[in-house]
This record gives sequence, C-alpha cells and structure tokens, in this order.
Amino acid sequence: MKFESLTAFFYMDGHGIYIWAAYGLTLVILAANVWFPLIARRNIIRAEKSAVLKAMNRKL
Amino acid sequence: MLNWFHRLGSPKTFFEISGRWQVPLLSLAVLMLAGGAAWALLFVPPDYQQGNSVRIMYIHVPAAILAQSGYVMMAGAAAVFLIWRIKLADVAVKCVAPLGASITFLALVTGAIWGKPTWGTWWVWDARLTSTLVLFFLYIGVIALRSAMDRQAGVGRACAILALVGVVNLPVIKYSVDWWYSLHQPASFSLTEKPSMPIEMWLPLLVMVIAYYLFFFSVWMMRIRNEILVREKNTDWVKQWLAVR
Amino acid sequence: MNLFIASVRRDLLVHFRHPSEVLNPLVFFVVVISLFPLGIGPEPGQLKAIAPGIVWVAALLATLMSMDSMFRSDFEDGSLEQIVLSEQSTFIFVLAKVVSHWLLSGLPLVLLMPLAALLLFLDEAGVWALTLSLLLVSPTLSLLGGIGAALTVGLPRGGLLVTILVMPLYVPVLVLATAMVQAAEAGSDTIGYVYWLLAILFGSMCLAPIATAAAINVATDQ
Amino acid sequence: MLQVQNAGCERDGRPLFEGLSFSLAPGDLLQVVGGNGSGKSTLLRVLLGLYTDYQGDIEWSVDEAPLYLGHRLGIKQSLTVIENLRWFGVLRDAQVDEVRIDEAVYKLGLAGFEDSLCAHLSEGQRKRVALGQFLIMDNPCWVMDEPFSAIDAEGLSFLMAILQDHLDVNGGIIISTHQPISIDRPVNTLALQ
Repeated sequence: MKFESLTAFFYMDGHGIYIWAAYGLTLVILAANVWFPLIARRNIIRAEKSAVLKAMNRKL
Repeated sequence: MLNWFHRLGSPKTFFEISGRWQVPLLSLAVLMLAGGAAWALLFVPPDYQQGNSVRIMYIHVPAAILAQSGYVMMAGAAAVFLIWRIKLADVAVKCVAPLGASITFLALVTGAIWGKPTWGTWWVWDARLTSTLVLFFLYIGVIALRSAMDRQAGVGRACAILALVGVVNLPVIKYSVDWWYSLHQPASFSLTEKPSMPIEMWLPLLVMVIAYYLFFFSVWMMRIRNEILVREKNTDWVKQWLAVR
Repeated sequence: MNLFIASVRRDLLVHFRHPSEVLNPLVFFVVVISLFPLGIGPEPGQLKAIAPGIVWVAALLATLMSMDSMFRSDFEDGSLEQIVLSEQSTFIFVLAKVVSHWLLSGLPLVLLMPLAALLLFLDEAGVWALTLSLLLVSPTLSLLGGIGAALTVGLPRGGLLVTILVMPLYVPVLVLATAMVQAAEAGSDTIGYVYWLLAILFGSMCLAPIATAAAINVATDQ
Repeated sequence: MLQVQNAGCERDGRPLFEGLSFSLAPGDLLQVVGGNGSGKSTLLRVLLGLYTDYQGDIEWSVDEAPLYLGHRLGIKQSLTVIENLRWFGVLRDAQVDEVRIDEAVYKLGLAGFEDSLCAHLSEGQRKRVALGQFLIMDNPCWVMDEPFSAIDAEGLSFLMAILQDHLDVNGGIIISTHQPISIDRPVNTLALQ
C-alpha cells in the first residue's frame, strides 16, 4: 500500500482532484455505455411484445 | 474456418452464441477494470517526475489505444459488409460508432485532465491528443452520416465507404500530426513517447488495456444484440424468443 | 476519353450560364480574409505571422462551399442515373467532375492568392509558396471533397454534412501546406514539402474517385 | 433479349411483387400496368440494375445497355436541346452525326427550338428531348417509365410510330404506362397488384 492513511490516499499530495476527476469521469462514461444498451433492450422487448399482442388481438 | 465465419454471419446464430457469452464477458471486463484501477491507484509507486498524477495514465492510454483500434475494427466490419454483403457486418458498423466515439471522448478528457498537473493548462496541442481529436471528428462524421441517411436504402454502404476512406487516411493524419507537433515543439516529454517503465508500472497498464478491450467487445455485443432484435423483429425465432421473455 | 472532355466542357458550360454559383465561394474567400484584420487588429507583424493559416483555412472553407453542388444537380435531373446505366466507367466521369470543380473553384482561388497576401502583409517568398502550395493542393481538396459530395448527394440538405465528413481528411494537407509557407518565409527551401504534397495529390487521384464512384452507385440505388 | 426468373422485391417491409417470371424477345413489347405504388417503376429499375435489393435472377442478353427514360428525364435545364442530345450520344459512347440529331429534332417536333435552353421549354417538350435519345442511337432494348405523361395527342400518335419502327427492326421495348398502346403488334402485359 503506497499511502499511510485514507486522507493521504484521497489527497494524493496535491494531485487528488485531477485523479479523482479523471477516474470519476471514466466511471461515468463506461457505466453509461453499459446502461444505455440495457435500457434500450428493455424498451425494445416491451415494444415488440406489445406489438405482437396487438397483432394477436387484431387477428381475433 | 470459412463455415464458422459464414455461420456467424447469420443473425440468429450470432444471437445465440453471444447470448451465452454476454454475461461472463461483461462481468470479467468489469472485474478486471475494477482490479486494474485499484492496482493503479493503490499499489503503483508515484512517478519521480509527475508524482501521483501518473495514475491517470492507466485510464487514458488504454482509451487512446482502444479509440484508434476501434476505428480500425469498424473499418474492418465495413470492408466485410461491402465485400460479402453480410447484414450483420452493417449492424456491427452501426453499433460500434457511438461506442468508439465515447471511448475517444474519454481519451480526450482524461488526456486534458492529465495535462493540467503536468503542464498547468487544461488543453495542450500534444501530438497524441490532437490526432485523437481528429479521430473523434472521424467518428462524428460516420455517426452524422448514419443519422442523416437513416431512412435511405444505401445508408449501410455509404457509412461503410466513409469508414474505409477514414481508415485509409488515419495513418496519414497521424503521421502528419506527429510531424507537425515535432515541428513546433522540440522533443520534450509528451504523452507520445513511452518512457521505459519498470515492470510494476506497465503490468497494471497491460491489465487495464485488456480490461478495456474486453469491456469494448462486451458492450459492442450488447448493442449488436439490440439491433438484431429490432431488425429481425418479424422473424419467428425472435417472436419465439420474445414469447419466452 | 471523349466522355472526359465532353463532361468537363458540359460542366463548364452549365456553370458559365449560372456564374453566381461560381463567384460566391470566391467572394466568401475574400470576405473571410478581410474579417481577420478587423478581428485581430491591423498590425502587420501580427497578421503576417498567422497569414498562412488564415489564407489556408479560408481556402478550405471556400472549396467546401461549392462541393455540395458537385453531383447534386446531376442527381436531381437524372443524369447521374444515366451515367451509372451507361457502361462507361464512373471513375472517368468522377475525374471529369473533379477537374471541372477544380477549374471553377480551385484555380480562381489560386489567382486570388496575391490579393489575399496583400491584405495580410505576406512578403514576397511567402506569396510564392502560398500560391504554389494551393496550386498543388486544390486538386486534392476537390478529389477528397468529391467523396463527401457523393456520399451526401441523396440528402436534401447535405451541405453542412459534407464539411463534417471531409474536414478530417484535409488535416494532412493543411498541416503540410502551412508549414511550407512558413518555411519559405524563413528562407529555407521548400522542395521537401512539394514532394509530399505531390505524393498526397497522386495518392488521392488514384484512390478517391474509387470511393466516389462507389458512393454514386449507392446514391442512385434507390 | 431478357430472361427473368421469379423476381421478387420488398420495399421497407412491404412486398411489392414476387415470383415474377417473364421474358422479352426481340420484336416484342411488354407493357407493365398497375396502380400507383404497385412497384412499376421499381420493377423497371430492378431490371436495369439501378435497384439491387431484389430476389430472383435477371439475365440480359444484349450487347449494349438498354436506354432508359425515367421520371427524372436525364436532361440538363441549362443546356440547349442540341447539347443535351449530343450528351446522350457521348454518354453511350455512340458516334452520332449531326445529321441524325437534326433529323431527330425535326421528328420530335422540336424544330426551331434547337438552341433554346431546356429550362424555357414546356414539360411535354422536355419529355420529347429525353425521347430523342431513342432516335439518335440504335440500342436494341428500350425501357420507358410513363413515356406518355405530359405528351399531347399529336405527340402520342408520333410516339406510337417510333415504337412501331423500333419493333419492326427487332428491337425490344418495356413500357410502364396506363394508356392503351395502339400498335398492330402483339402486346403482352404484365399486371402488378
């Protein structure tokens, strides 16, 4: 472990703000890249299921 | 080998195969990302010149590498689509463009943030950052053309042509930007050179690069699966698959 | 071969009957050039330092302005379909289009260089290098721009999109050309740059029309 | 001249036509009829290879590409009649002498308009200029999409005569139109729903 205490870990002798900004943004962008396809998948499934159902009703 | 390649071309087979690999691949990628980040933050010794800000390298360099190879992979899929007219290749090109653009944007921003403690300014016209910026415009071009021609029949082939034109120009752009940078800036420390790093510094970098690639492929696969569901919605295998969901 | 000559003559004829379409980019070029001193200040020293960059960026934008109409009029009146239908090679037709576009936009810009250099206090060596570099590069601009024009020909408002698609491709030429002018001003010889610009010109002359022809086939395939 | 085996085409999800099999022999005229949006124009473009998203196979056995008159006439508004006709000749790499062009202009009833810009002509006259390409060249096969629209009665009879001459000389014609074709040769029709 390169840091004595937790605060030193966050402070990172002056560069902490940049490191955490960079890592935070990376987390946001990578998470977004996973999140959007999942949401899109849910919407696609819901939309197509309702379309199938509607087609079924129209046939009846 | 060709048979496998051809079989993979059919959306149904690809959907099944990717279905099995999706969750393990994504979880492995996330695991490696977390592990690599923790390693980079906690165990890597601070750099004698830059101090702790070198830790940003572990998220910037893989993103920059991935941004470029992402474009080459897109061009590869574009070539496959133009030559063999495999519909899945067009789906692959369509899905990778936004993903590649986001990774390039990530590389740009982390590069800028890394520049602040190192040179004191947010943006520096460094060779690698500038060519990443131009690469970002290339991605934006493909995305813009895709959305502008969305309704037209030839959208797939047009974007494939643009991707190939872009990849042919990529080395020329990279070379001219590197040359341009060396013209105005006598060789000082820049992000481009890879100083010979001790093993405990480049090993986590290798882990992070592999993690980024795994992540890239798993998200790409997710997007392709969504697009297959949309494009093949009238087929019976999708209807059966939906019925089970 | 006579398809090439006839096509160039046909385009020149069409454009001479609508001169405004040809003059607009040139006026735009001069206007952009004269905006910079207003924006930055009249001191010769300052303007002279950034003159190559300004002139070059203005030249790029002026070329791109007339790029959109390269294939659009042919697409709208059906001539593009006839070209694709005829067994004549689209490659030659594209080359003819690029040459006629160059004659109407690239060449006039080269003739405007002395005026632009005058406005921005460029010295003697700089003007020569600027004119030579534009003469070498403007065909490349038309060649690469042709790809963007063919890709967006089917779109109703493709104008701005061409700029976004093609601008990254102009980076190498822009970098080399401006460096050439600066080298000329500093007195060192510029033969290396000339070779590089010629290399890029011949490279795009062979490859760009292939992409443009493929894009035209996509555009007429509807 | 042309063999088509179960050609099918689907346009944004809607099947236009499928399982079409027909052929065109020299001297035949094939009339394609059908309501609006029944895929007449698309079928013609598929035959010419202008539209490639189709099933089935199409075999052409002609040495020169067929001449095509589409909705978009393929003539430039800011060129004169003569210049447009010359361009058609250059386009198909056919050596067309001036005499034949003047003869065609006269036949098309455009005498006196040779040097006026097509922009100043009426829609019917512009259509005649586009029809000029069929007169100044001897391509065996003609493909025409709605050639009679905007043509007046006097032009109609003249047009029938041109078709008649071409068939007599063993040419093949594919036409999509609603108008009855009054020529004294067998006309096989292809109806699209």
